Amino acid sequence: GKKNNAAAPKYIIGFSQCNSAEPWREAMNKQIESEAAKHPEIKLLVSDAQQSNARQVSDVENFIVRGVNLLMISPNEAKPLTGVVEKAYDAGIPVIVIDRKILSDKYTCFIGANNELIGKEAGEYAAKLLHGKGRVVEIWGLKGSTPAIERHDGFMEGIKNYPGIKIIYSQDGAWLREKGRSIMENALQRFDKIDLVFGQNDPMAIGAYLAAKDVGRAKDMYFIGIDGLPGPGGGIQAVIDGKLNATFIYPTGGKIAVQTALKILKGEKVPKDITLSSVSINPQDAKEYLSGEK
Amino acid sequence: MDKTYRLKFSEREWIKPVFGVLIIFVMCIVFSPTNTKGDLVFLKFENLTNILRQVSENGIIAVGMTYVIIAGGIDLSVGSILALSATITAFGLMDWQLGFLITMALALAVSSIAGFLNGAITSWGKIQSFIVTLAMMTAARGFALFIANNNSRDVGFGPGGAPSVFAVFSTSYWGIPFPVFIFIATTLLFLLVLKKTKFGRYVYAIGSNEEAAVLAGLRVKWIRTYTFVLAGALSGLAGIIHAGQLMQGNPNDGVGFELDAIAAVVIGGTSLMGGKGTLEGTFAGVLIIGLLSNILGLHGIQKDFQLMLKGAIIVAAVFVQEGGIKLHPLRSMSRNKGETSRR
Amino acid sequence: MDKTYRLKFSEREWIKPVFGVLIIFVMCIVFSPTNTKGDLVFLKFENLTNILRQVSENGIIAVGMTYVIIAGGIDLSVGSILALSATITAFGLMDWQLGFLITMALALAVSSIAGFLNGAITSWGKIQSFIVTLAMMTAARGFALFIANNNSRDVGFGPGGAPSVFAVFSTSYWGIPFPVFIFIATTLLFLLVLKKTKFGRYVYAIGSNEEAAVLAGLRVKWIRTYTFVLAGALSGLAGIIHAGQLMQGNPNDGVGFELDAIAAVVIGGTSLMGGKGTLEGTFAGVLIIGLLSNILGLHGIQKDFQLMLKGAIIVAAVFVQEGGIKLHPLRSMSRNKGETSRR
Amino acid sequence: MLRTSNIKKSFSSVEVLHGISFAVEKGCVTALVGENGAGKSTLMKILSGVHTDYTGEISIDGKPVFFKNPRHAQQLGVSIIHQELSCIPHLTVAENIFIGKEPARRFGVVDFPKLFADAQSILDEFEFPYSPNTPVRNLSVGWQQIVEVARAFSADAKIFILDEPTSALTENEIRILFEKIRVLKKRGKIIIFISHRLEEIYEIADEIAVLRDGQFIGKYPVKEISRSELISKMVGKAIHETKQIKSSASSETVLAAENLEVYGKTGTILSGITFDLKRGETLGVAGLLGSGKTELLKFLFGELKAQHTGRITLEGAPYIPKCASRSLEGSIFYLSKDRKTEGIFADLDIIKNCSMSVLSDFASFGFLHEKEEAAAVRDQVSSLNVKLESYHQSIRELSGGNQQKVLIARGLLHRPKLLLLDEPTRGIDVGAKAEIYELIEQLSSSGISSIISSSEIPELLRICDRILVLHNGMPAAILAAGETSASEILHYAFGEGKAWTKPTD
Ligand SMILES: Nc1ncnc2c1ncn2[C@@H]1O[C@H](COP(=O)(O)OP(=O)(O)OP(=O)(O)O)[C@@H](O)[C@H]1O
Ligand SMILES: Nc1ncnc2c1ncn2[C@@H]1O[C@H](COP(=O)(O)OP(=O)(O)OP(=O)(O)O)[C@@H](O)[C@H]1O
Ligand SMILES: [Mg+2]
Ligand SMILES: [Mg+2]
Repeated sequence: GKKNNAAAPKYIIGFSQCNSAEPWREAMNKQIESEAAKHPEIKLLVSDAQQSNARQVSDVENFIVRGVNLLMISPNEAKPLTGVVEKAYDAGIPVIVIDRKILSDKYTCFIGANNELIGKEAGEYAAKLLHGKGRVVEIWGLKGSTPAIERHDGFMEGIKNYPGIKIIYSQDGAWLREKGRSIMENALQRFDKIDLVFGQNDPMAIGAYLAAKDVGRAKDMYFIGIDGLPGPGGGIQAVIDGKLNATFIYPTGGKIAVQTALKILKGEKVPKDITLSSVSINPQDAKEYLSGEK
Repeated sequence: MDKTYRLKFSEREWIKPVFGVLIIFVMCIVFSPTNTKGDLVFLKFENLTNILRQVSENGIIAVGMTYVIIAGGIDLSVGSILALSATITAFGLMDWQLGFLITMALALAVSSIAGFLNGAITSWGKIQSFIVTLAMMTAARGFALFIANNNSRDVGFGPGGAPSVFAVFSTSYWGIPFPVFIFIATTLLFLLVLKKTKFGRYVYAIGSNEEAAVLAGLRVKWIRTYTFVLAGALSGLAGIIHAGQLMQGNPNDGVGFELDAIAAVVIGGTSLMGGKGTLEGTFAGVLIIGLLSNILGLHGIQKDFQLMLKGAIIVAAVFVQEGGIKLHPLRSMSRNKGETSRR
Repeated sequence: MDKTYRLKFSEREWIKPVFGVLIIFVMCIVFSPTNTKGDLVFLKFENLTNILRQVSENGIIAVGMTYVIIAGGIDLSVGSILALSATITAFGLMDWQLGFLITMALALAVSSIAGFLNGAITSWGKIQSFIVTLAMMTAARGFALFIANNNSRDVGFGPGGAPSVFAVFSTSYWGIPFPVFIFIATTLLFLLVLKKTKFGRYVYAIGSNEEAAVLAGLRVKWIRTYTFVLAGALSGLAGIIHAGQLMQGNPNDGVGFELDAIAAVVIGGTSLMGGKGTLEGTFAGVLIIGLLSNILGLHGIQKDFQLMLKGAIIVAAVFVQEGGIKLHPLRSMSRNKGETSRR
Repeated sequence: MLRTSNIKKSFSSVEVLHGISFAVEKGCVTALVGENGAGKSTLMKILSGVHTDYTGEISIDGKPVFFKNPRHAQQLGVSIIHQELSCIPHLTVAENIFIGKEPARRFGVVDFPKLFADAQSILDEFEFPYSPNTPVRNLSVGWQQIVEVARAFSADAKIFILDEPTSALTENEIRILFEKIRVLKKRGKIIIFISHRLEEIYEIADEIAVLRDGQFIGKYPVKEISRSELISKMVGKAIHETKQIKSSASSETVLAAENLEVYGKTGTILSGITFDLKRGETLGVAGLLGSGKTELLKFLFGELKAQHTGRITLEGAPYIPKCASRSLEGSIFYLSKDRKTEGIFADLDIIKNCSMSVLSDFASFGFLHEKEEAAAVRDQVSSLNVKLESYHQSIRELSGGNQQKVLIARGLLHRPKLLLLDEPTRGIDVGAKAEIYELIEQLSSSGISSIISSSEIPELLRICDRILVLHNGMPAAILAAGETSASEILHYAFGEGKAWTKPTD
């Protein structure tokens, strides 16, 4: 919903989101929108590139022509968006890049967490749960996308020292709960013994849990996800409900982004890189975390 | 005069797709991986019911799609309507606390209205259904996002949550998930309607020759509209099941479902030109797609090979049905008799 | 030959879509946001060239799609072929170091072969093009992923990188991006081919009445195949441009492009039944889609409203062209003359 | 010389040609006659490369040939007009005429000025009223037929096969067509002409070949075989061609139109139409191509969707034609002359085609009683002597004439009060025609009125009580069938007489 304040906004901020169809990104949008709503002096324009580099280039072009005072962008992929972000920056528009970097230093501020690090934490946590030995199913995000590759690499890094941990099955779940579920169904048929499921995001991990629960095998294995979104459908709640054994908060940075934007617009100096740290959520501390969040 | 008709066998259009299913089924057995005990994983009862469950949504949507396509139209909006219905289901149960029956009724009603709009604009607005349903595909998703405030809604039980009867969609009876029963029942019911009722007959007629149907006194516009209403309603039903299986109403779900459903219909031998086709065939088409995904999934084949294989197998399956093995002696000449099949 | 005939039939089919573009264009001006200086943002030269650049890939693909659809087929594989071509372009320039010309030739050749397979299997395998190209849509993407080893490949210049001439695709001349020139040139060339050459007329013939075309001695199978080759080649060309604009070959790109292209063709007044349509119309259809996205994007409207609006506007645009304003006096008569338009 | 020897052809194991051997000479018009379903079209399709799965041999001038496909047959000098219209609707008249042999410049660019000029000169001979630039889909069936004739005649061929080219034409065009045939004959071409109108055959043919049930019966010089002999050769038994059928018109008016004007999008289609139709009466509509016969019938059925003025009454009450389903509810049935695009459901079987308009009679709660349905259809269809393999066979497998009979059966099943029949005997053989005439006689004696449009004037004279002659959408005369003649009707049809004065010829 948009509320128009009586005072005309002074600044237009264009936010180019690469894909709003994922809960994590939608959470980012929500954070940005609710933070922006607190500041009547800004008018926020949001565009959704629906996972297409080309469309996101167009979105940014539109913002440039529109004459936004600041551009926030969460790029779909680094290279394809580099050119148009540079173009905006060269046109004198301050740019905040969120979550995924571009291949150039022509931006004002980068805010993001490190996927590889989170993957590694997840891997280490898995090793701990499994006591260094076990059979793992990995459900990938969209094959070929950077976060999927980074989370996978991190996870492998985390279990590197435990040769007893084997990935016995991995499939592309395209970040979708529905895919997570059907992939897990196949895995359950194929393997009588599965010790842990690593979903590269929470929805896929929850999907896998639902599949295992339906055949009464959910108790036989651990489920780990990533994202740790708050709210009733998020990963934290899933940990509390016992669906997931752990999730790792991958912060969206939406709130900080808007705050940083305001600073930039007011002419204050901001750091070039803001790295957000991840928090691991397990059943012990999930409840506290959720109430602390509120 | 009506001597035992020599062509009878070959007139059973659905034999070919069923034959296709059998071939794929046998191939699946041959290529099945074995589990640690040495059993064929593919043939396990659980795996077979899994397949049925996995295809049940597509199967239900494909039933409506078959009607639309036989009547000479196409419906691209089914995936969005599914998402809309799933979203309404989740919100109806959780936020609006409407209870089980009213929520279901609401989801079905909204889906049917979307279908009705598809049909009415196509019929009376004289716009190709491809465009109308493409617009609906966009608009229905927008509406779902609007309802959900761009979020997805999880369904939970317990106080303040959904009534426990909603768990039926993720329950199995005699080892068979409930959605499978709905899928089979829907297929059977509408198979009867298509074959045995006036309405079914009219659907074929308007797809075969719209002009002649008008002159024969059929209310072509209404009949076409009903097919879209049916497709909308069944997508809505699939949406309820979707929400029930994933315990979530997600306005972003169901992307690309229209292609799966159309593929099932076409693999099942229905021509996109309209006028002919069967629901038995569609059922077979749904199974072919399901079996294929299952066997490739069981092997955990990498995505690139999986996609290449899938493409090749689909063409091969249709080719075996259509050309390679000539079960249908009339095929080759039927071309000369005014049947310009859409290529 | 200045004879006065008893009846004159005006047949400027393309007037309607062009009329549609104009309406949308005027609406865009009316609803254009203004920038701080008070100028209409929509009308800025930069914005207009942006629009053309943004639609150029879809526009080029839609040219090939128009041929395929007029000939009575459909091509769902264009998006995947674009991805394949873009991937080959990136790898050819970077990893395989083939140089500019050979890389381009390779990308176009592979795309054309994919198109040829589409056409040949459709024609000689006697399988509906929907299925064949659906399979190709799957397989070509699998092949692209295979080449790219499930990754995307960035293109860079400098030593060990791509030849600098490749930068042409992201360069503007007289303020107009190079891809726009390719788009316009392609449209004009194939517009002439469609209108003026035997091949073009045969494309109409086989889509209009395949059976009659066979009886008239046309090589229907080959003509159909050529349309698919053209669609493949042009998707390949769009893929090269895609890689050139984004400086990346990404095997996951181009998803859903087939719907955009088909939508442009159909909004442009071409019937999915085949036999009629124009490239002027398709050009208009491409612009309508582009203008719509642009104006909605300029306003930064929320996604849910944006989708709902878009759906409504598409239907409205087509409706104005087709039904509301009757520019075509013969419309209703033609219904009686053997033209059963697909709904 | 074109010779076939022992040609056999089966459709899915049903043999329809049982060894046809015959020869046709150059410079001679050979008419091929036979009942519906005798195998005429099938044989011609073999001779033009459409069917290739036959046994036997074809030779031209003693050299054996095998036509691989229609294209190949064309290259070997065969030009054919198929029985079913096979124009390409979305191309222009000129493009249709020259399809596959367009004059072209470099890069395959068509020389349109030449194309149109060439087309125009051919069309002029047929007094074709439209521009060669008109898309064929906008033409009435008759003019489409002319386009096909023009296409066939524009080919530089040795063999011309004309499969019922005249079924949609009127006297005027047939006269022109015959002139062209005579020219070809003089040039020594081989011409095979198929028609169910015996008058025509006696006018143009030199020799008559008879086919019966897929057997070749014989070839006879036209002068040596009388009409009744010919018929009994075709049918296998003697048939009495009914003379003037007996009138059952009562004095009660069923349908009346007064000064009816119908406006199309480009102008007036019909004007000044005034007539009345009595119960049991059969009113004929005659006129040249484009005179508005089809339009009148379609308008009365409610499917022309055009503005009109004037007064129409149906059974005394004012009547405004709305749409097909309303008209059918009011027991008005219309049979289109365009069988393929407005008649049959090609994908459906005979039963379904037949019962489409009356399904409610066989349904309870929407569910069909297929047995009752089949029985009713069988009753009706068998009374029309349709040649079929099975009632569950797709209608597209029937010969053209038999398809027509199935459509007539559809109308009869509906138990209409008023029949609007546009060329009801188009493509129907002599025997069946006689049956249909009898049928119409029966119907009118049971109080059913009909309006029948036909391009065959002798037919109208035989079956109608009165004949309305149209010229350019205006009534030129209403004549009592018993008191007029073909030449009088033609006189009016050409627009030579001004309205109601009795002609002097
Ligand atoms: N494609 C087909 N499939 C099955 N049977 C066919 C097919 N085409 C023709 N026949 C059958 O072959 C026989 C001969 O048909 P054909 O069309 O040659 O008759 P015809 O002499 O031209 O009749 P008409 O005077 O009605 O045109 C008929 O019994 C018909 O049913
Ligand atoms: N497509 C059309 N668009 C506009 N007017 C038409 C069209 N077709 C026919 N007409 C008008 O209707 C009049 C009569 O039509 P039509 O040619 O069908 O008459 P007809 O006597 O039934 O001829 P036919 O024997 O060819 O069927 C024509 O003179 C023409 O003015
Ligand atoms: Mg025939
Ligand atoms: Mg007519």
